[in-house]
Amino acid sequence: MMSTISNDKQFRDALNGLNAQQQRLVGALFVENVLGLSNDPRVAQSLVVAKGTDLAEDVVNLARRSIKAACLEAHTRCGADGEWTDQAGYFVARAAEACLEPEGRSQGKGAAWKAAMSARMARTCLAADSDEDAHDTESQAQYQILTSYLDA
Amino acid sequence: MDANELLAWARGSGFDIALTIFVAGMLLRLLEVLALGNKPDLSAPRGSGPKGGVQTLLSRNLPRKAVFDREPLRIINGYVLHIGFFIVLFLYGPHIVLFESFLGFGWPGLPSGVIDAVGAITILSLIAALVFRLNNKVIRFISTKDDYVAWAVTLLPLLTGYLTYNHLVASYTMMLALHLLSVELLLVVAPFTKLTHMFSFAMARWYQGYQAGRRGVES
Amino acid sequence: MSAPSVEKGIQAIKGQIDAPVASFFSACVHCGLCAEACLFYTETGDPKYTPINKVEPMRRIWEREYTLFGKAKAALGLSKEVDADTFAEWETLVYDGCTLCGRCSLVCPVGNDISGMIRKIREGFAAAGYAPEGLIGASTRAVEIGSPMGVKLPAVQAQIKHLQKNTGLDVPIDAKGAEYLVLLSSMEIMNFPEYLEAIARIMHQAGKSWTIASKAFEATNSGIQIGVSDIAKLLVSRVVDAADELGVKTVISPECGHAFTAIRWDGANLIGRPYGFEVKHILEVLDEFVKKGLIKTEGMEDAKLTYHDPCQIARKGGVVEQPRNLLNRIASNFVEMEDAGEMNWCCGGGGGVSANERADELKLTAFNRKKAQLEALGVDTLVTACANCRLTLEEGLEENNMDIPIVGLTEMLAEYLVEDDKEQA
Amino acid sequence: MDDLTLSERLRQRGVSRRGFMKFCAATASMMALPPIMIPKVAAALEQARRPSVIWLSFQECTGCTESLTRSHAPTIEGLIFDHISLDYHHTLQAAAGDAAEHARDEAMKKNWGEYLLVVDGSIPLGENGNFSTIAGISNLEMLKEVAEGAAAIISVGTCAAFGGLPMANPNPTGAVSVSDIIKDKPIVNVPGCPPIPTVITGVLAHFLTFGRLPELDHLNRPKVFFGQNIHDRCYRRPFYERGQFAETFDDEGARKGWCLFKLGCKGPTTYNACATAKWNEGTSFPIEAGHGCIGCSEPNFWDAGGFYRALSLPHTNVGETILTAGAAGIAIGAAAAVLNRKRKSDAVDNRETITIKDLSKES
Repeated sequence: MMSTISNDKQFRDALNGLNAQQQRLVGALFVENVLGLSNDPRVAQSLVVAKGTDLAEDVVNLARRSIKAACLEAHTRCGADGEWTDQAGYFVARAAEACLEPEGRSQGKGAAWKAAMSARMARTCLAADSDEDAHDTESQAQYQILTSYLDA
Repeated sequence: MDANELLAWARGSGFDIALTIFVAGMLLRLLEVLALGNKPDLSAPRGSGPKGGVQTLLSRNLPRKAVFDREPLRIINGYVLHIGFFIVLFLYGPHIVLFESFLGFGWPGLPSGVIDAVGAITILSLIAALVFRLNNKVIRFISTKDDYVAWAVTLLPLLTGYLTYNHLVASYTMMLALHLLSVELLLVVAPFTKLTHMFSFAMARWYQGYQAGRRGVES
Repeated sequence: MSAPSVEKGIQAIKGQIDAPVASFFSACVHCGLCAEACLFYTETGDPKYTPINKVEPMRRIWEREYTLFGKAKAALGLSKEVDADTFAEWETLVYDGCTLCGRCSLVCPVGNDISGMIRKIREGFAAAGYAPEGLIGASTRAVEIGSPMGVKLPAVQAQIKHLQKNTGLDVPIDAKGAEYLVLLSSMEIMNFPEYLEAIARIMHQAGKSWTIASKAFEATNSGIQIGVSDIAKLLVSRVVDAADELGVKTVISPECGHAFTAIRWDGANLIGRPYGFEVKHILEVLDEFVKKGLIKTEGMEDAKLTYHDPCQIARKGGVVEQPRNLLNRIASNFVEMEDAGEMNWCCGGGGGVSANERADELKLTAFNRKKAQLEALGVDTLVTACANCRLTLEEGLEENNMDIPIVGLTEMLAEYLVEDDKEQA
Repeated sequence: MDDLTLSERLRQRGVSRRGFMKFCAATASMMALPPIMIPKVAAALEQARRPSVIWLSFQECTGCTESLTRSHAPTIEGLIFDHISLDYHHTLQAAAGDAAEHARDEAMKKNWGEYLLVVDGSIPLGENGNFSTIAGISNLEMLKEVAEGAAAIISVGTCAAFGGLPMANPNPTGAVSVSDIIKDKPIVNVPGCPPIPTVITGVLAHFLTFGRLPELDHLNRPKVFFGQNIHDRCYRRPFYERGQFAETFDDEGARKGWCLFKLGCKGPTTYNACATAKWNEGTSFPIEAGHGCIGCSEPNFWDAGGFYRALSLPHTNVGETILTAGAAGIAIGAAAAVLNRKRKSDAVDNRETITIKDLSKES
């Protein structure tokens, strides 16, 4: 039984301990936690693939391309009037994209950690217009998700 | 007006009028440009403006690879055209005598035969330039009457000069008269066409080079 | 304040014509080489995108107003006027078809700064009411809200809180006497928040004091892109006032192209006096820190990658060596694309083009130039240093289904910083 | 008037048949006639009757006569000159005063329509011709009178042919050339200051041989002698080709016989036979003697710029022109500059500040 995770260092070390498949799965869980912030169906579809096991390469690639497109479309154009609620959707899509990222391209960070960060960023977007402290709640929620996953 | 009278006029008042219009015209254009002023750049400098000016004055004499690869022939032809023109103008004995008469000093020239050959090449190069201008959709699109006038008045002196030197078409006297008249036409037209670039190119390069030098930017 | 009019437009252009512009028009020999350097011509093949043709209206005004010969021709009705049709016809050339990338100015054999002239002619087009919708919106939001994308301070504060949670590092706001004032572009705040996090970690390791100004966190300057010096002056004054108020030594321009031009080169001229502080691009600062050993990196990215030179930073900003120095420290397989450095090709989205929806299709066509460069190289990752380039490149790659991730250089460098023990919150 | 033929007279003077044939060959070759023509020339010359020649000298310096009479060295050309019946020549004839004029009237009446009129010197029109008179008759009147009965007129020397020195700027006497006055007679211009003697006798020989004037160019000069410019036939042409020019009259180049273009040689624009026929029986010609050709056989050669100014130099002082033009340019330029500065400052000053409200057309 891992000790409960109470800070990011432990959170990060725990995540680094997971293999690629597990990273993808935990990342998907993180995304699900903030899925409500995005209204793009492609995000949910990509999670199915992320959580799926030993899937055909082209299925993964297809999902990866579709979530990448979703992510791009959710961007706020340069100079366009940014809506933070839409932007939250962008970060959710980005979190989902992180889950499906090919192994070789981690640039020093695990897929799950990147998904977690984007998910938290999605939550923060809501705080942009109001000042309620959404950020902390998300981190705690993520610690819980990881702990319950490790316990299972 | 027989050849001798024509030549006498061309060497006399014709030359005078043309030279006056040329010098006065170019100075007018220069002052009209300078009058519009150039606000000093207040941004923090990284390098020296004048150094940049000089560097750009030289750097633009050579094309950049990226553009040269796309239009090698046209660019090379540009060099043949200009270098040929300068050789014929500045390295031919009789022309040197003319410069010597008002500069006070002269310089050695090339054998007339060589000048003749270079003149021929320059004429062909100028004609090639026209062919390029007509066939390249970009240049045809941006070309104006002024370009074709400038081309013609630049070709005529070379053509008449070549014919005079080789004693072709008419008597030497008549050809020399026509040669001088064509030079005078060039001088008269120059300040009012793109031929002002014979001086303004230096100003343009200096202005851009100065800013680039001051900003420590490639130019 | 009166409604825009053709007359106001012409007046504005007349005011913009100075000795350099006059010398440029006196020097142009219509050789067409500027077109060979302009990706809008090379990718569309349409001669109307020839750079010198884009400033034809200004040439007409210069000739008719400022040369005796031109006035005579005008009196005889031998020269074309500039009227509403001219503005309408040239609007898409001056805005949609030009990113102010400056490549034409660099190849002009007689040395004409054509992109500089396009920046000037936009003053007339904006005054005449022919600026694109997107840019008008962006400028309005920039003036009224403080950022062309409507980002307000609370959003930045929320991001800072997020960052503090992740890294445990503090992001000081309005800290008087800090050595560096860090600016952000809206694109970074909204789409690429990792930039701020990277800055925080870098500054922390370098042990440098820095701050963000609550009244001037926005680096971008829509006034430069739309071509209205009055608006550009208003926007840049915010940064200058904040920097003076906080007494910072250096203002850091972020990973954004035109923002660097606005604050580094145009700012002093817009407000009419030299700054009391230095301005550096983030890459210049990083290069300094690395050279002085203030920050150390470990480990290398082994993916085959190349670097896209944002025009305003490399060609117009002179920041060419620094990114190479940085990349050589953290990437083992860094290859240069053809024409890299100051002659690199534009991404197609700069100078306000990406904010102008009407230009989207043209922008994607222009992207083919960059696509060709990348295809010839076959890299796994593309690094750049401008948020707008990054987004424009992403859209371009997506359109051509080329799967190359793009990352900002500052963000990438931060990932390879030596891991000092981060104290957790 | 004895009616001996030319050959009979020559035999009287002890000229052998062979000597005569050598002369005919020389004449034929000089007129660029093919060798087979030599016997024809000889036959014609033998039969040639003594044509009556009236020589009128107007505003002239007798240089032409000096050149023609070769008083310093009588030659076969001189003999032929004796052969013609020179019925009237101020300098050469013994008679003077009324007797001289009477001799002229006699000759005219006797050979009306047949005689050859040779003129040297230009004809003044100023003071209705009275700048130069002979026996009270103005040159103008005399020319018209004598020309009327002439078979043909030969203007000898640039003065008669083109007006020469007297007509040079400012032309105080209002001098003109023969062809400026006589329009209805065949005229041959034999320009030169003076012309080459063999060119004159060549023209005479042609007239005697063929009874008509030689083929002429656009200035009525015999093409055979004036068809090519000196430059084309100049023996120094290779130096010109190599760009080797003498800079001063005694510099190394001059001593090496380099091209004299820079010293004002007008060879290229001067059409004459000096470079081939040469002077003093083919001894030399001005360029060979180290002096540039001064273009003496061309119209207005006196006013064609200094003899020592190279052909490529304008007559005007280029330096001065540039300075004066420069001053004018600066003056006009300054005015235009003030105008430009004002127009620009107006445009800048009257420009309203643009705010975000002034950007879209609808607002």
